[in-house]
Amino acid sequence: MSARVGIVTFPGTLDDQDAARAVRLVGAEAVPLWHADHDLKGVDAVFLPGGFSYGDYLRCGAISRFAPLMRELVPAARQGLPVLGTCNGFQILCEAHLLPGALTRNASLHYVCRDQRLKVETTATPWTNAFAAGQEIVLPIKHGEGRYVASADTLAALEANGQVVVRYLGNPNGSLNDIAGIRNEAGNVVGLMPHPEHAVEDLVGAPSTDGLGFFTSILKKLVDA
Amino acid sequence: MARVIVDVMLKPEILDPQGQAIARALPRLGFSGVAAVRQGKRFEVELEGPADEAALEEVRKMAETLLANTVIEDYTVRVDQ
Amino acid sequence: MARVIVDVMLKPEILDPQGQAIARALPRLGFSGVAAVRQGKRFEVELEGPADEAALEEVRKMAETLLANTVIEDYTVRVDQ
Amino acid sequence: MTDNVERAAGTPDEPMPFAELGMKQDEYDRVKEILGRRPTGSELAIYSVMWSEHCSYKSSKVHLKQFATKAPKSDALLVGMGENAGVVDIGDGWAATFKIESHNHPSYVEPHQGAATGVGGIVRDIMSMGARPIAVMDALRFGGADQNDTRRVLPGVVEGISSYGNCLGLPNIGGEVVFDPCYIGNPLVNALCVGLLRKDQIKLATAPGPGNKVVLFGASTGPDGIGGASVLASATFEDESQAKRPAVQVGDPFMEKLLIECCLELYAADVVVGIQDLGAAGVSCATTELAAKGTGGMSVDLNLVPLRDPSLRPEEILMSESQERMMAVVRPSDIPAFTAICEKWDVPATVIGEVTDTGRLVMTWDGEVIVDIPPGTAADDGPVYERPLREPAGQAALNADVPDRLDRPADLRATLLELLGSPNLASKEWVTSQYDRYVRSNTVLAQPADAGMLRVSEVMAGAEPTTRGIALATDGNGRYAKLDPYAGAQLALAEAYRNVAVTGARPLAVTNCLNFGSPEDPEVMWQFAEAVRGLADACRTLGVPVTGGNVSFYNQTGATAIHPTPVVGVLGVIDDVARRVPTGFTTEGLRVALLGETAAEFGGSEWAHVAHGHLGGLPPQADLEAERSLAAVLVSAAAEGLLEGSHDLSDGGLAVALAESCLARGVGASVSLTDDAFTGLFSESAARALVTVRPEAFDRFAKLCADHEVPCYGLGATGGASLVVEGVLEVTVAELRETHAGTLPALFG
Ligand SMILES: Nc1ncnc2c1ncn2[C@@H]1O[C@H](COP(=O)(O)OP(=O)(O)O)[C@@H](O)[C@H]1O
Ligand SMILES: [Mg+2]
Repeated sequence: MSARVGIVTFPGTLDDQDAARAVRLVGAEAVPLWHADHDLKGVDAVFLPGGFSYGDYLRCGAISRFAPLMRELVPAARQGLPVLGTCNGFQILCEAHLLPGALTRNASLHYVCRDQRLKVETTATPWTNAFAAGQEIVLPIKHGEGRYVASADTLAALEANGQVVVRYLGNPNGSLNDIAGIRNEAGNVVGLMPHPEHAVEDLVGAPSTDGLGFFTSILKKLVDA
Repeated sequence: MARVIVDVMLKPEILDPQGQAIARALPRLGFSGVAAVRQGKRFEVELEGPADEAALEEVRKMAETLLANTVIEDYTVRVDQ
Repeated sequence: MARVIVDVMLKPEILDPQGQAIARALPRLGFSGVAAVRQGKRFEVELEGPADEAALEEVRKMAETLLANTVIEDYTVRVDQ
Repeated sequence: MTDNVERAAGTPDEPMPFAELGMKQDEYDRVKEILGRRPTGSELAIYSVMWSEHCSYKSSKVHLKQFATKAPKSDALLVGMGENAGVVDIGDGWAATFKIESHNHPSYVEPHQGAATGVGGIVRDIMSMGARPIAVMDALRFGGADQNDTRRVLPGVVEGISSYGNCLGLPNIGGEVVFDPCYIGNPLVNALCVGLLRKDQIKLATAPGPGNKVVLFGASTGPDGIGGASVLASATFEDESQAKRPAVQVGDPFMEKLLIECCLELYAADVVVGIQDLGAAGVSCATTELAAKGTGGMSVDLNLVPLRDPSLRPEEILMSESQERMMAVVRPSDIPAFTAICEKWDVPATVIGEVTDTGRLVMTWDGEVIVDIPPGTAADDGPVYERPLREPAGQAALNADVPDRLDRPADLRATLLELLGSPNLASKEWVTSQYDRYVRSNTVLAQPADAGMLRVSEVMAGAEPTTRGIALATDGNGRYAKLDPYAGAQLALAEAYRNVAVTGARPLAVTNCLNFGSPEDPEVMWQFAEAVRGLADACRTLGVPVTGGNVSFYNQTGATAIHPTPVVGVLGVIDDVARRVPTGFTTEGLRVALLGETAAEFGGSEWAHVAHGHLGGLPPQADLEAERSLAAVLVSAAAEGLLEGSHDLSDGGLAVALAESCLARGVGASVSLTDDAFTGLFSESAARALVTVRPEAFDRFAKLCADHEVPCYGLGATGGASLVVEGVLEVTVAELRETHAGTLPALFG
């Protein structure tokens, strides 16, 4: 069976082509999904790429979460469809309440683009099963609003349930508990600020190919299923 | 035509780095006597009709679902005189 | 301790892309009856002392030089009750 | 009441505010002669903006001609100067289009918005050629790093470029940040954009085919940047009082991103006959230029222009510089398809007129004819000035004040650290980390590489992936140009050309942004003429044609002009990006070699500037034949896979190049110098590069150098945790890094 990964384009999405290339690199099929359609096209998983949907105006992800496609995606995700949101995709997942907490202005008040050391905290998600628990990886980050915040209760629950998926080694934005990515309770929905799709080829993008693991993970999950 | 103001501020327990940066800069710029600054958003919503209760209810819903992220922000809605 | 509110809005003749994007999105989100939206900033300035005329004058100066970019923005200063 | 053609014909003596709009009496008389009557207010609006320095190049034209008359033969050139941007053939059916443009004054007035809209403007130029914009660069000049206004201007400029470019999804792959007190009050913000397209899909700004529709699409028109136009609207014809008209334009990067995707889909659907972006002079420029290059006529109903502010008068609509707008010429049968694509992307589109064969541009307002002109007279036949030139009074004395009298340092280690930590040579990461360099996943090289490099791949749906790449660098040294504008312009080109070559890419074509003071000052005009002559001569020698560019005059405060600052961008091509050469020392155990000759050249040098605040003498010699040979060696060696790393020598000389090479990957090196160590380390002789070669490949490499008559000096080897210059200095890489990295954060937070 060929794994079909849907890649969503909102107005202002930037990393959709990059994500599609990464999906194809591991041998899966990339299926473009358009924000204004009410159709998930029967995909096996969905990737919400980064960018500046609706210009990031108002708040990152605030307007996108009302897209017609999201009306299909939210219930599907609640029923177990694997979903990965990176950067703006993560922000949209939080705004849509598929993930707890929120992403706010970097503590430095500057946009930051850099190669970031990270620790994979859990492999118990469809997007991280190809990593080793505790594995150190390098992925690019590039965002102005990536500081993860949540109430003390939510944070405690995230930690207690093992819902922190990746943590920063050297906090670039003031995120609470150095959180770079989280999952929902069920584990199928993952959001992270770093960009795995920019770290999949030797020659271009970040000086690592550690991002491939996210894509081989979902392929493995879908093919094994 | 009426105008409704929606003020959105970070909840008190959420760190506000922009407000802090301003507060830190003030003494350097020669301003004293400020204990703290918080920065939020202000929306001016021009209604097509009057600001009656029904319209205000719409704006409140808009604030609750769109203009504010109630996970981290509080909002107030009021008619501009 | 007193609190002074500084509202900063883009001058009316200046393009407000954020407000426009919100206004354009509203009908799609099921909100009707809104003619226009403008987005600005709201600052809550906590004073160490009372909000007397001297303090307000300081805040006005602060608004003029730091909180607002008077090339493109207008501001108002008022005491919060 | 609005002034119209009939009224103008009947009131020939009515005074018009041409002077307030920056027009000279004789220019105004020419307008009257062309029209055979006085112009209407709207016509005056059009002529005044189209004949402004900015749009007509009236002071620079006579000089810029040399870029064409002296242009080297190049098979690569597909579209030359005169269009929105030049286009070059980069092989495999692909073409690249690139251009650099200034947004200096707006960035001084409102740094964030000024710089942001500078990026927006140059991106639309690239879009209008039919290309997908794929990257941006920014060449910046600020006042002294510790000067107060720099603290206002720099963070705003960087934030503006960052917010706009990042939001468009365009990687920022390079640029410059230079500080000099001469730019206080006149910062330079030069933005470059590069785009890719298939060779057979070039679009041009032309309006052919009578009956074809003229479509305005993108943002609505507001009172942006029309401070001047209110003179017209209020002073003469309007009794109702005018709202305030801002001189500042605010950008909407989200709208621009939608425009990019919308345009590309319009091109793919083949529903665009001609297209033009709206930049300075907005609708005036787009309509006159499209009409002049097409069948020659156009009729426009200005009431149809969608307005953000309904109080705008026709004169103001014509002059508005609202951003994120484009104008297309579309066959009537394609209008439904065109509109559908615009709707998909939420981009408002409105038919405002039609192409005609009357030879006249006719505009109406409320049913009355308010413009009726031959469009070419506004677009192409503007005034041309041969402005007087005079060598600056102090030039000879400046050149005589050679740096020989300056005390040479005893402690070269301290000098190296002083230079490396000085604002001009310190790490620019505080700036570049605010720019997305990864988006689109085709970035092969970006900061801190000598040139940015992009893979040409998956740019458009259905296009085959390639291994091909393009490289780009911008350079310009105002101090050199001040000492000798002819040589300074050549050195700017030479450095950008060299920066492209050290990555292994073959330099192909040139764009330039000429930043000068007032053309009405004969001494500035002399600098300008010399710089253009130097650049044109150098382009011919190096075999790289100028494809386009921009002139920015009036960068001065009172009578004091900035240093003449020609900024030159060079684009190169590499057949296989896997052969690209990284910057600096990549690993231990490599041979380190210096290519090129070193002489004691300190005029305008970074050392003289930092250590003595001195500017005098002559800049380094621009030996273009040597540059050409050096590039040939670098490109051949890269293609053969002989180079492990490379870095060009420029500001700060060999010492700084060695330090930066160590910093690239944290690999040290040990080298020795034979002659005078101070000269060897800090002279800024041009046509030099530092390379690393595997020991077993060194003979082959040395032979290649000999074949091209490029001097090659083995200096030592990479390795260790320090930079060691035998018997002269030793610094750990950690200390180098601390010195290099700390300066900008300490200044700007
Ligand atoms: N304003 C800028 N925007 C983007 N990149 C920049 C900017 N300024 C400097 N850089 C990048 O930082 C690196 C170092 O800059 P610089 O020291 O000026 O290089 P060089 O000495 O080779 O000209 C280069 O890769 C350059 O492209
Ligand atoms: Mg260089």
